[in-house]
Amino acid sequence: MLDVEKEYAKLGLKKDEFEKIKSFLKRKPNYLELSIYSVMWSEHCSYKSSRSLLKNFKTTGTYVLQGPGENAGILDIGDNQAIVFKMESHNHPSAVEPYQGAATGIGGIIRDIFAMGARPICSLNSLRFGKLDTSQHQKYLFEMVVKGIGDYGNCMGIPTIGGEVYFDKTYEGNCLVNAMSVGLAQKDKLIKSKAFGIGNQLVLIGSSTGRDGIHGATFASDELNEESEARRPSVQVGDPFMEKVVLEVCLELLDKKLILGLQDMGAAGITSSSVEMASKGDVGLDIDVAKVPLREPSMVPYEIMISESQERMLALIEPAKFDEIKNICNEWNINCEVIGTVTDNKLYRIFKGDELIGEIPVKTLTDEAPVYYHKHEKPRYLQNMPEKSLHEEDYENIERKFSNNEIFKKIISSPNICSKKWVWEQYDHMVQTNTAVLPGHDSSVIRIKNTKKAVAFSCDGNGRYCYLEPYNGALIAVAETARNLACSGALPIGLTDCLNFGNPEKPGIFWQFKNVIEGIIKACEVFDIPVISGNVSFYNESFGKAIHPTPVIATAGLIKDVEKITDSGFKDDNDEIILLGRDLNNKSDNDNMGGSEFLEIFFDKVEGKCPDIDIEYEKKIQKTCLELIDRRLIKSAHDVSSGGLAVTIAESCIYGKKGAEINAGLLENNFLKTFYSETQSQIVVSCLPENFKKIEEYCNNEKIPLERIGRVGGTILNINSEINIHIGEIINIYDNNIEKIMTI
Amino acid sequence: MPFDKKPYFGILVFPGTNCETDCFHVLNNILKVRCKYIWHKESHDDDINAIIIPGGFSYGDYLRSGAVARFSPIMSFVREFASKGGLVTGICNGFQILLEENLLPGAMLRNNTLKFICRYSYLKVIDAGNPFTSGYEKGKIISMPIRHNEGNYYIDEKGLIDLKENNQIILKYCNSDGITDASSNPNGSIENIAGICNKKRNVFGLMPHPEACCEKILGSDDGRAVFESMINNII
Amino acid sequence: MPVKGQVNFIMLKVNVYVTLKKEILDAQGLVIKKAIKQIGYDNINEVRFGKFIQLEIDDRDKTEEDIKKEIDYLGDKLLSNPNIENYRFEMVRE
Amino acid sequence: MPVKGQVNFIMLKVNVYVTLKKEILDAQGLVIKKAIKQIGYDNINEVRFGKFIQLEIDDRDKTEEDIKKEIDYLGDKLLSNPNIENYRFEMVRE
Ligand SMILES: Nc1ncnc2c1ncn2[C@@H]1O[C@H](COP(=O)(O)OP(=O)(O)O)[C@@H](O)[C@H]1O
Ligand SMILES: [Mg+2]
Repeated sequence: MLDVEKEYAKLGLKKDEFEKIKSFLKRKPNYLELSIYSVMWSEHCSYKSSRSLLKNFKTTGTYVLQGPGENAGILDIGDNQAIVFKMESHNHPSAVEPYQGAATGIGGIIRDIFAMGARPICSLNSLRFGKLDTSQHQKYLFEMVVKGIGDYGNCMGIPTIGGEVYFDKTYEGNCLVNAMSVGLAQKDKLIKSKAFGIGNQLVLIGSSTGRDGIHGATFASDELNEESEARRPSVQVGDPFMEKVVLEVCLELLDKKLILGLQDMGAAGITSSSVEMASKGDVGLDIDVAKVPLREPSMVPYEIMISESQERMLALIEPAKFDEIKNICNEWNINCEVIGTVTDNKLYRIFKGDELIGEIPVKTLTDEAPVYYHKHEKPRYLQNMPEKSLHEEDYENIERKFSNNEIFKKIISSPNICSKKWVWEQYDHMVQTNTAVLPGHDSSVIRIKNTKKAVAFSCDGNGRYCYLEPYNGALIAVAETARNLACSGALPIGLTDCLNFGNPEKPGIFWQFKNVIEGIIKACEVFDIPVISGNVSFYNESFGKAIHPTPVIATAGLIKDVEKITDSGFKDDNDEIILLGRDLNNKSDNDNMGGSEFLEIFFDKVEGKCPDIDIEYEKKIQKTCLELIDRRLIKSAHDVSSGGLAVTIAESCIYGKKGAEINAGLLENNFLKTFYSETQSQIVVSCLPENFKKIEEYCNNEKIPLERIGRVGGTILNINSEINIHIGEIINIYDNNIEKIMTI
Repeated sequence: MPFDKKPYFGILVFPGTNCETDCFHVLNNILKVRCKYIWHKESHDDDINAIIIPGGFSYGDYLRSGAVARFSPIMSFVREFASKGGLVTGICNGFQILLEENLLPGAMLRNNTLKFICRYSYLKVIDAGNPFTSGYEKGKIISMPIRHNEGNYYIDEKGLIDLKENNQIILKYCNSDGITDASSNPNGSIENIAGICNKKRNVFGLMPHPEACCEKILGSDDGRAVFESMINNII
Repeated sequence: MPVKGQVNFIMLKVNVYVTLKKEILDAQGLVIKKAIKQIGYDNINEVRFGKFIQLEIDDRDKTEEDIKKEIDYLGDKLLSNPNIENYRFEMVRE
Repeated sequence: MPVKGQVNFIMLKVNVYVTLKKEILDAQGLVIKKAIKQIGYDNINEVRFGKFIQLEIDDRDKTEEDIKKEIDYLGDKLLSNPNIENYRFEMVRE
């Protein structure tokens, strides 16, 4: 017998947590019970460090059918239809085993979606690695993560339509893999995970249970170090074919109204899925481990209970329906076993056949789990942070060293700026035949068949900005996703987030976290975008060093008329190019180099202040863009983000395969600042020349600055006669640079 | 009904198939013809008069793409249906299944890039004298999405000569100018082959996804003519 | 160790090796070869990538001949594609 | 046949077998097993799917020990994924 007094710390429990368990049980737990507490109280499952702050999010609104709390959030998009989505991290597993870690991350988030009764219609992913040129290992991680995401989603027949990838030193020891999935459901067929009805049964559907992923939830709640390597047995492997079958079976069961509740099995396996179901329904549950189909017969109860074997679902059923359910599962050749029964005693009881082997009050695992409000304090690195990242002589130095063409090419060839084509070409982004805007544009757009509607998605999160100013960085993350949506003609209606941070027990980290949360709250309030789901990933540190705080925001938008979908490519020669939202003659608008790509590329530093953002003003810009699209006055729209204005213009050229003649009137000689500052709230649009007057009128009314900066046409991108490059050369650099780096 | 021949398509579904609804959508919603799904465990179907084997990952493509699906009961019906002259089109994984089943000659290898490829590719219509591409002009350059891991078509020398002599090569990968060379070959496929038919010209396999490009909103409707050709040629 | 005749009660293991035919370009093998050279082992001449399938068979009611026929059938129809691959197998009893 | 010591001028073949660790789900093996049962051979108990990599090495300037070390290095770093797979190898001279 294992001595629990000696074991609790190994399972990640603290001394006072162990004491708390004893007081709940009024006795010492046995090892099985201890294991159950340890996974349920892990940061990953209990959100013990973040719960107190997350509850301040705005979670309701016009479109919200379900906010945080279920497997995924739900938004009403009209016509009795709803979209269901959530984003989740799989950072630690991916750092250790990139292919399987990423694959099972996708698998997990997809299960969350169909657990709500929705058919998954697309996925997105947000990835962070160290710089590609520093080591083969970063390339290996990048390559395998992308392959893992692709192989899983492709096999499932769910298009991966968008996302983002950043490379920065800060992620060298701790890459980030955040995956999001979106489902479409009939509003009246949505289902929840609550267990109810004394005597109803829990049925385990899908893969058999093996020793994989034992203590995965605990693993995800710890820092990475040498020991992580040794804990490799936690690795789980994905079986996308099985998941595809499980998906079809579950949707069929729902369609035939054979199940009352559905819950996926993710971290902490049977334990967390069944405990959550019981807790939500405020009922008790009897689980029989002897009924669980095993891969290895020698597995012991605690292993069965916390195994994280993939591709399993738990359904709540009426006993009378079991035979029909079993038949459907047989038709698809998958397991289907009753493993639990709903009881009225509010106890979570584990049996092995007739033998009672564990008994825990349900609520002590969930509602009464520990909550921490950690100490927070402005981190030391911010105390001496210079206000200004660059001085006049720095710009002069760069200009002396490089021509403007060279500077431009360096910027657009940066893996953070250039096309992520190498990534998305490995993802099936067209299956289901709804992808109305292919990857590469500001947002990814999925049309809804048999309606005039489309939904759009964009995800973003700038770790450098959040490192410099967590609050502003978070405002910008939300603002940028909403701005991307506006550029596509979509009204933002809800968001999900994945908050990636270091160890929250360190006051500096918790301060970052707190500020980011406050930023998100503020932005959501101003933009009127509710948070409907999300995920927190702490302990993203390697060897004691935390990543930049990286909140990833993914926002959904609604497009009422597919005819109005807009993308970022220039369309026709002679179209007018207009810059909305920025006064090029305003000095402060032009000095936003802090945390910029320019600063990183030419000075190799992350310094200064992150760009200012006036969020009320930002909202006006976005509204203007949407209005101009709605009135069909503009043909393309593309916002300014990483890399600055020059990159935005170039991308519109690239996507339209058009040249452009840009002549922006500048007050003084500040070409670099004007074109590479990452000033917020700017959108570059193009229009028929005869529409300019109407646009100008609208913008004047709204007090939005606008400036005609050039015309579409030719085969050259010419910017103020300083940059002058053939569009073919630009496309070649932009499109192929990642592939080039990856094949060295 | 725009067609007096009353076509009725059967769309096969194996575990892991994932383009069946895409095909259904095109046939039913866009081209307004009747169609239905046929589960792989069925042994036959007497209603239908054309068969589509859609794309996806039947059985996960875990051993070899298409290798396991061929043992499903429905496949003996497909063989019989084809032997009687019925029209059968296999798209992507469907093409791979037809190869494994030997209803079409040759085999599929991993893409020589060793990567899944998803993007639009130009295709040249090499032959229009068959029931599947009669709606295109011979030599026309069209654009369709390709989305596969294993589209590197292989056939031995003798088989290739046969294919050519019988005009069985129907589609080839090319560039926007119609050049079919190594640089316009996405996956290493022999002679840039993207689609072939059998000698009797009633079984067609192609790697590109015509069902994914039948509406302008998806970027192209170049794929429609494949289905329209079938509809017009159903006997 | 190869088995002779009919043996009861013990599981028979069959190892099946599936390899691409010689004349077929082995893209996976090539990539591995390149990677090996990159590591610095330049004495590598060729790499061929194949599949290794281990079957565990209950041969209680079958003769060795039966089993061999079964495996040959599987090898031809399922485990390999004769247009591009060869297979061979061996029976082992551990 | 295993080689002993240093042998010149003949190519050395090394067969590397990569298999999934016992505790790891073998999704491919499961699908093959189901397919075999579907074909009608129900005496199959288990199928494990692995990789079979053949290397051809010029061992002129190396001892057997050198080669073994090299293969072990490759097995760990390149040919198998130690998170989920094991490998073993044998040297043959045909
Ligand atoms: N990991 C990825 N998977 C799929 N698409 C991606 C990925 N990373 C980036 N993309 C796509 O590349 C385009 C540019 O991404 P990004 O530079 O982050 O856009 P933006 O600056 O507008 O936020 C977007 O269309 C995005 O969806
Ligand atoms: Mg953008």
